[in-house]
Amino acid sequence: MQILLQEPSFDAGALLNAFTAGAGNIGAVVSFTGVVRDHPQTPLTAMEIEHYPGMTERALEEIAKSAAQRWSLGDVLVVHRFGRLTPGEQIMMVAAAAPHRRDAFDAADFLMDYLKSRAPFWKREITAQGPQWVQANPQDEDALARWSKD
Amino acid sequence: MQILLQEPSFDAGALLNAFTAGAGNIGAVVSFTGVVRDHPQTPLTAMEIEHYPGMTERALEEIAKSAAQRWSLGDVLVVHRFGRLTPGEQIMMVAAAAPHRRDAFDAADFLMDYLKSRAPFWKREITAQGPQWVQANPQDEDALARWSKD
Amino acid sequence: MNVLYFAWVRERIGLPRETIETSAPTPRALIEELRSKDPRYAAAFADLAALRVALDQELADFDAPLKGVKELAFFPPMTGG
Amino acid sequence: MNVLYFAWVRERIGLPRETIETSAPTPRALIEELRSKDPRYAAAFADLAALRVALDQELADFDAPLKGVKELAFFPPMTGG
Repeated sequence: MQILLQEPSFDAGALLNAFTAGAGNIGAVVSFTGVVRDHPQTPLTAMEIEHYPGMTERALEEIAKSAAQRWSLGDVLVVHRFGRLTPGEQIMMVAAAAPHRRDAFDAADFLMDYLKSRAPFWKREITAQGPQWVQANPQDEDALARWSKD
Repeated sequence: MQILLQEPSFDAGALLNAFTAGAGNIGAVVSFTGVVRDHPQTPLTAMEIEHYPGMTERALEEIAKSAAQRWSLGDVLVVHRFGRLTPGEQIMMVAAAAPHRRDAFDAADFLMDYLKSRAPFWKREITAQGPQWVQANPQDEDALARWSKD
Repeated sequence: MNVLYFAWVRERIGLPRETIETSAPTPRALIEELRSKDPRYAAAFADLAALRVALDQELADFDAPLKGVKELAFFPPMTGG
Repeated sequence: MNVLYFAWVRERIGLPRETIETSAPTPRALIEELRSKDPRYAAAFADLAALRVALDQELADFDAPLKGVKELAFFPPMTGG
């Protein structure tokens, strides 16, 4: 299990290769990378990510552990940045390695759903119109319900 | 849309980075990498992948196009090897880039399901007990049904 | 008790953290106490549905007991990923 | 017509490809013709449920018309990915 919480950028490809090489005798690796998307209308100057030092690390570890308990996985990777990012920069990444492909897909999907709504990060978008906190999407909360008792 | 059909190994990390950089204004990239898994009981000497030159390229393109028609995607990548591979080697990779994460996940999942059962590859496992053709898994055929009319 | 604020809760209150002496039994009671103390708190805590609370770095309910808690944090729904 | 064989179909027939002159209207009819010709074909085509057919590099039905087809391939269910 690897958790990285950091301000600097990361190299998703290098992390994916190291993760795959280190995951043991597995058949499938699924990765998700989140990228700062520009706005079509009001161009985004920056995306600022605030977090809760201490709680963030605990939340990321708990989320990764839950995935590892729920599916048969070779390894789990969670990377999340904070600070000021510009459009096109990579915000975060998760990866799940498993003997079987369904487990790798579901675990990565689960990690993303939990990161969205249960890890203490708050995004603020900076445009020419000033800063604006990103509002939580009710669909993200609904997405979590998929993982309870099925 | 990028399709690679090749005998030599590929660098999944380098492909992921180039794919993400080239996908335009997207927010999410999901990748899947398939790895030759060793057997716990009878160790695998090699995995041989036979394919149907000509039809394979067409099938890979059709599968990638179907995904691009079905979801709002920035780009699609499909990489598949043939020939003789050893345990731990990477067989294939797909990636989907999209503005939104659900589309990227679903497209990658769809690409995998179609590659499993609709691209003309046949795997043969070589162990101390001799060569053995891998049998198609009925679950793989069932998985395809998920994508029809929903 | 150390009380931390994040995102727009921090901005409305104008502080990232403070030490509060309170005998409030729950986060809900503490919110009532603070609301009556200063309009900045009233503004930050206007809509409880838009607020989350963590006790000692674990998400908690507004009616969870504060007894023994060293660190409390108020913040909006999280937007990670 | 060029007829191609893959995987264990190729092994049982002992050839990767051959040119066949036939007036069979469908793959199913061609299979019957070949089965009666040689036990190697009978072995390869014993179980149609374990067989797939492609006409001009597109998956097809055993009852699809062969008229105009230049390349036909028989193979087991695919195991890609």
